[in-house]
Amino acid sequence: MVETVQRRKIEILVDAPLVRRVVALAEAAGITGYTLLPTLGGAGHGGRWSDDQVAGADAKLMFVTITNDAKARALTDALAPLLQSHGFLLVSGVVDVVRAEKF
Amino acid sequence: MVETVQRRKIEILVDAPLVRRVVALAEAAGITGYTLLPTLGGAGHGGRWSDDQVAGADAKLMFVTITNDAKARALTDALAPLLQSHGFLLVSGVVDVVRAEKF
Amino acid sequence: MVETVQRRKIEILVDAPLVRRVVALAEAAGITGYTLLPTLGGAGHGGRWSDDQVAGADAKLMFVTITNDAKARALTDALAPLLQSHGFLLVSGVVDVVRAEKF
Amino acid sequence: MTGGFEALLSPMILFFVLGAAAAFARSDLSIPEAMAKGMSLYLMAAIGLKGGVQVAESGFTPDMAAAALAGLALSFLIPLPAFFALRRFGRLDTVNAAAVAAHYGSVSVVTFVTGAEVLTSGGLPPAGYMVAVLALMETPAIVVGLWLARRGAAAGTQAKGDLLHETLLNGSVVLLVGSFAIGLVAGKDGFAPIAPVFDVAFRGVLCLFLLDMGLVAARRLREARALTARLAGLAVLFPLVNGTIGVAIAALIGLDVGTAAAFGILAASASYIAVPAAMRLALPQADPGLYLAMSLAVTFPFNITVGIPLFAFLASRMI
Amino acid sequence: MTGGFEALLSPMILFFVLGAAAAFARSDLSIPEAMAKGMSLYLMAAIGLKGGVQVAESGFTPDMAAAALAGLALSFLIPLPAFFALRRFGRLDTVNAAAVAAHYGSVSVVTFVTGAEVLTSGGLPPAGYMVAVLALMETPAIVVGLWLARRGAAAGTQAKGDLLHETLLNGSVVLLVGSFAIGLVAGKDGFAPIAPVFDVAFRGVLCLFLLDMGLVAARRLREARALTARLAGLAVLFPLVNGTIGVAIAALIGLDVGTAAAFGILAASASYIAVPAAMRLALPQADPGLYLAMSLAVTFPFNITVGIPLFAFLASRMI
Amino acid sequence: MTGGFEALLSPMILFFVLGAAAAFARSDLSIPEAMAKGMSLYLMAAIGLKGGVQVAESGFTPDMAAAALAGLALSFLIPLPAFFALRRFGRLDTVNAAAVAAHYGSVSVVTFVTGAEVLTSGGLPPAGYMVAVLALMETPAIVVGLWLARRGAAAGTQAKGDLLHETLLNGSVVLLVGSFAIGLVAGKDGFAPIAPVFDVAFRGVLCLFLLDMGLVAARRLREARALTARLAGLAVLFPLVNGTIGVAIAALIGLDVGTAAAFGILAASASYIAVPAAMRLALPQADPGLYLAMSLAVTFPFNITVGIPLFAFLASRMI
Ligand SMILES: Nc1ncnc2c1ncn2[C@@H]1O[C@H](COP(=O)(O)O)[C@@H](O)[C@H]1O
Ligand SMILES: Nc1ncnc2c1ncn2[C@@H]1O[C@H](COP(=O)(O)O)[C@@H](O)[C@H]1O
Ligand SMILES: Nc1ncnc2c1ncn2[C@@H]1O[C@H](COP(=O)(O)O)[C@@H](O)[C@H]1O
Ligand code: NA
Ligand code: NA
Ligand code: NA
Repeated sequence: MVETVQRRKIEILVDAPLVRRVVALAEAAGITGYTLLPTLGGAGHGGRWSDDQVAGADAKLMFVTITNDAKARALTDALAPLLQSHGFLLVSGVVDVVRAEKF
Repeated sequence: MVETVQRRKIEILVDAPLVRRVVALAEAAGITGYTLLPTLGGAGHGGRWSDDQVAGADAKLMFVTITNDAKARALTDALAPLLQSHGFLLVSGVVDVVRAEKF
Repeated sequence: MVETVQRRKIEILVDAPLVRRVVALAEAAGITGYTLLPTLGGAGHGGRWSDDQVAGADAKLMFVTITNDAKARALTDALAPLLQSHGFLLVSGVVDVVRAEKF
Repeated sequence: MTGGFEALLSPMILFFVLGAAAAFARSDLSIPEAMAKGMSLYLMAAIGLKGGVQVAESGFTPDMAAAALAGLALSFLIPLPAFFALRRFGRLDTVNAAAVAAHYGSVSVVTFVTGAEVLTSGGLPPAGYMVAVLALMETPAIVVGLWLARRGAAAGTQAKGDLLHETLLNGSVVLLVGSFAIGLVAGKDGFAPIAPVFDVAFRGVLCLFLLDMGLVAARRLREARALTARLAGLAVLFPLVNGTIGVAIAALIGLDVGTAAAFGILAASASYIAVPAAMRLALPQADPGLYLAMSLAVTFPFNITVGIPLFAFLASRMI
Repeated sequence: MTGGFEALLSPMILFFVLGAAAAFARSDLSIPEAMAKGMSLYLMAAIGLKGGVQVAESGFTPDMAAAALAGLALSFLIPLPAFFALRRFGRLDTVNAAAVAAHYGSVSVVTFVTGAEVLTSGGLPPAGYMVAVLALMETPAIVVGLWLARRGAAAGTQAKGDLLHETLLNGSVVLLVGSFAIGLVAGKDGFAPIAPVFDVAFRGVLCLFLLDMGLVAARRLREARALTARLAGLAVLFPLVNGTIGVAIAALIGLDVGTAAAFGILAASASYIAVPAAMRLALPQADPGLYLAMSLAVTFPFNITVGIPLFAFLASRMI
Repeated sequence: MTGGFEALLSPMILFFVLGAAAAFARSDLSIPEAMAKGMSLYLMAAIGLKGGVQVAESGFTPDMAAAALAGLALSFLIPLPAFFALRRFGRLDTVNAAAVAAHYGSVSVVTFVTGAEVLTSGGLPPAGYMVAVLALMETPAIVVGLWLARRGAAAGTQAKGDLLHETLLNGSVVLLVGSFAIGLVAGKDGFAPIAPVFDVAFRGVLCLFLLDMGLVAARRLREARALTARLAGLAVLFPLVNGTIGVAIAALIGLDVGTAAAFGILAASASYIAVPAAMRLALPQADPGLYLAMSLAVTFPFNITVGIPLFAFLASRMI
């Protein structure tokens, strides 16, 4: 039976033009592994949106990273002030991973 | 250190033509924020499927919402009777969020 | 109020050509239900990648399954030796589901 | 027009066969879904435009009214015997039988388009107004199918307005009808500058689309758990019977050979876009694996390879 | 050239209307995003190439320099009065007013392309160098917009290099300028073998793209919560005023009718690709729902349907 | 044919350069993946069809058999010296050296296609059967590469059937061979109605595809951590040596200048579709970042810009 350890999974919904900035903040927090997922649309206080690929500012991506508590905290603290103004959505939760040293 | 609170993340796998109905049920439960993710395919009791974009009834989307326990419960209760007949898949879990008032 | 039970959600990031193999291992572990999600890119020890659809070996998919603890363990054990060599990423967590018998 | 069967060796049909063969051999060949959807939209816009331009040239004729009425009647009526055959011989429950029956009353755009190309290259182009007939035949069967389903059991609480809306304003219907109207307004002169895309390129794009249809149909057939031998038999019988009736009616109302063959092809074809989308909404309990297997994985390939030349032949004999 | 308004019945414009109508009727018609993006890239490459080839033929002329200077000046200056109108009459805060103002100083490629097609089919083709003017006008307004925003308040910590980079190397700018350069190098002979794709097919693809733009603009209008009546009014007033000024300036510097009309269309148009992307990066507090609603959901449709024939008419009167 | 180097100023090559420049400058220009995949499928279908039609015209010739045998032999043999060079000079471990070696024994469809266009516009069209030779050369190198990898170490448990299947029925191989067969059956007359899409539009689409390839290759080069100077050197040396040998063999077996140049281009080219997919499955321990960096980010651009004119020149000297 393989051993598992607990890590944090952070998911951030971010506008496509701002992804580079989130990646930079993650790297500053010591996070080097992440995966980007596509999205189709959604709704929130800013109304509905759907990715039409025509307008230059309307696609959103999901930035996902698995990391340890300390780095997760560092990234969350770095992003918190931007959440409101940049329209980011940040969610985190506990997950089990196999290769502890990787995260 | 930013404060986080616990909320519920609900994920619902739903046929594209039925998304409007799920959104309506979510709004009836008081949920106004959600994000839609694309899927590629899968398998279940109904056999395998993959989104070929040719047939009019075979694409599925992932409806994701972060909300509080009460609204999560309301949406789950509203959807439960439809899960079997409509082939929905509903999963929920605990997550940590930053801006508590938003959800 | 509908009753919910706890199950495990396993997410595996896997190279497109190897998806068949993961599906086969999942079936061997008794898992018949799963969903595949697309990804756009990411970064890890192997450097950055993004799905350009031109090279034959660079697209990754997210394989997601909800299952019970025993099957989750069986799949994790079967995959553990491949994680490093095949560049898979495996994450699991606890979720609540409605129709217990389905998973 | 025995030549109909020669069409089996045209690149269009051969690409369909290539796709099907690749899928059966479990090749990983696949067309990106966005490209498939894009080609499907293109084909609908192109056929709508071309039909509209032709009607703008020929004007409205009595033929056209007769064909439209006959088409409407067939779309309303075909689901009834189909329903009973599916219940009795096919052993389906009420809801599934009704859902499948609706598919056969409605029509398949790509089957029509392929048939029209085959007929045209055989020197028997169908009349332009058949695009309008096609559009008219898309939805009545849905109404009948739902009525059949509701008779059996209280079919849950549907938002009726929602459904009517979804059906009449289904993307494929809107694009087809809208393009037809644009073709009518633009006429031959307005169409000329866009003809390189919508006319000259048409057959080449159709080849690539049929390659995808071959892949999709064969993959679906391989995965079709719900498809019994009886149901597969019905999925061949329905186009044979409906298509023959279609050609006969067309002959009766005096259509020319090419147009009559196209009418038969419409009657024989089964929907896999508008009707499944409507059924998923209105009869979510019905199994999409079942109705798509029948219409897309059996009837569509049958019509492309056997049905089209057969109805062309029948039409040339009856008229 | 009263004929400008006849263009309203050309398939291009009718497809735009079809898309808008479908979206207003809440049809589920939609173009896959990858296809929309692909068509948008194709249109930019094609117009860049064609402009470059034409300049390779005609050589550099004094007209060209005059038009370029005038275009640059307009892109720098238009945001200033627009900003004050948005603050006073539109009641926007500094940041949002600055963001919106930048959009109107910049330009819309598809508006220009549609205008050029309408003018060409009316016998008044604009000069090839207008593509270079278009490229020049894309970015200056962004600089002015940011300066306006910063005056008001410390606008946070922007990575300046990042922004300059994003703006000057925005994909659409690079593709347009790059294709223009390739057209210049290739000339008429080098262009001939690729003309079937980039020239002959151009108008047909534009039809499908305008169908999508109709859908996108109308959907956005329906969802636009932030759009007040005052702002909608400004989104119509801006193109009217800017376009008229543009035509007048073009007449003063001695451009021909078609080129002057195209110049007016550029001045009237508002960006919805390069500027929103830059604003999202540099002024993330500004509401994209607002600036996209104005430029894409109001000004774009206005220009496509009213602006283009209007500025063609004005140019034919003034010159 | 010194003119080969003039081809560097053709729009095809310039679009490739534009893409690479945009990526190096970190522009956000990008082609939607679905569009890139779609164009890649289109190019394979088109070249297969055209090759088949040409062979249907010319019939089977002894030349063809000779070229096929020579191509097969090269695909089997090239990996052996490449493997040793990668082990010794490149300092790779057995598994990675074997994986890379397989790429160089196999071929790149787009390199061939670009070369064939350059040769054709230089008045030296290669023979149609070279498409069949291309298809034959895709897979033997994979077998040799795996054999090399297994010699060194027990390479884990592979489902052998799985792999053979994946390799022989790789989507690109199936589409190429299938389209070639369709072209053979259809002949010139059957091809005529679809020629506007598969022939006339070919070069324009190739321009857009090479734009994407420029972006992809340059981005990959920028991210390529695993690429040492030695390996980059080998990625230039391999095409030089293999291409020269290819041209020489072609001269020996008596092929004409254009066909010999194309043969050299095939030998020089390295796979980036079929082989990486097979390697990911059969040798998952090998680093895809490494073999794709070499074949796609170094060898491909080298062949497109230097290799093609060079082998054309060599062929014109040797024959
Ligand atoms: N910590 C992480 N969180 C999320 N995704 C990751 C993480 N590490 C790796 N990945 C993903 O897994 C892929 C392979 O990882 P690696 O084997 O480290 O190169 C990366 O390209 C990412 O897409
Ligand atoms: N509660 C939520 N659950 C999931 N996604 C959300 C939620 N609230 C907002 N979003 C997403 O975040 C985007 C921006 O939210 P907002 O800033 O509220 O407009 C929305 O368009 C949604 O895609
Ligand atoms: N256990 C599971 N885990 C993840 N996805 C599932 C699971 N079961 C079903 N699904 C998804 O839900 C769809 C419908 O399931 P079913 O109704 O069982 O055919 C499947 O095609 C899968 O995409
Ligand atoms: Na029918
Ligand atoms: Na402007
Ligand atoms: Na080679």
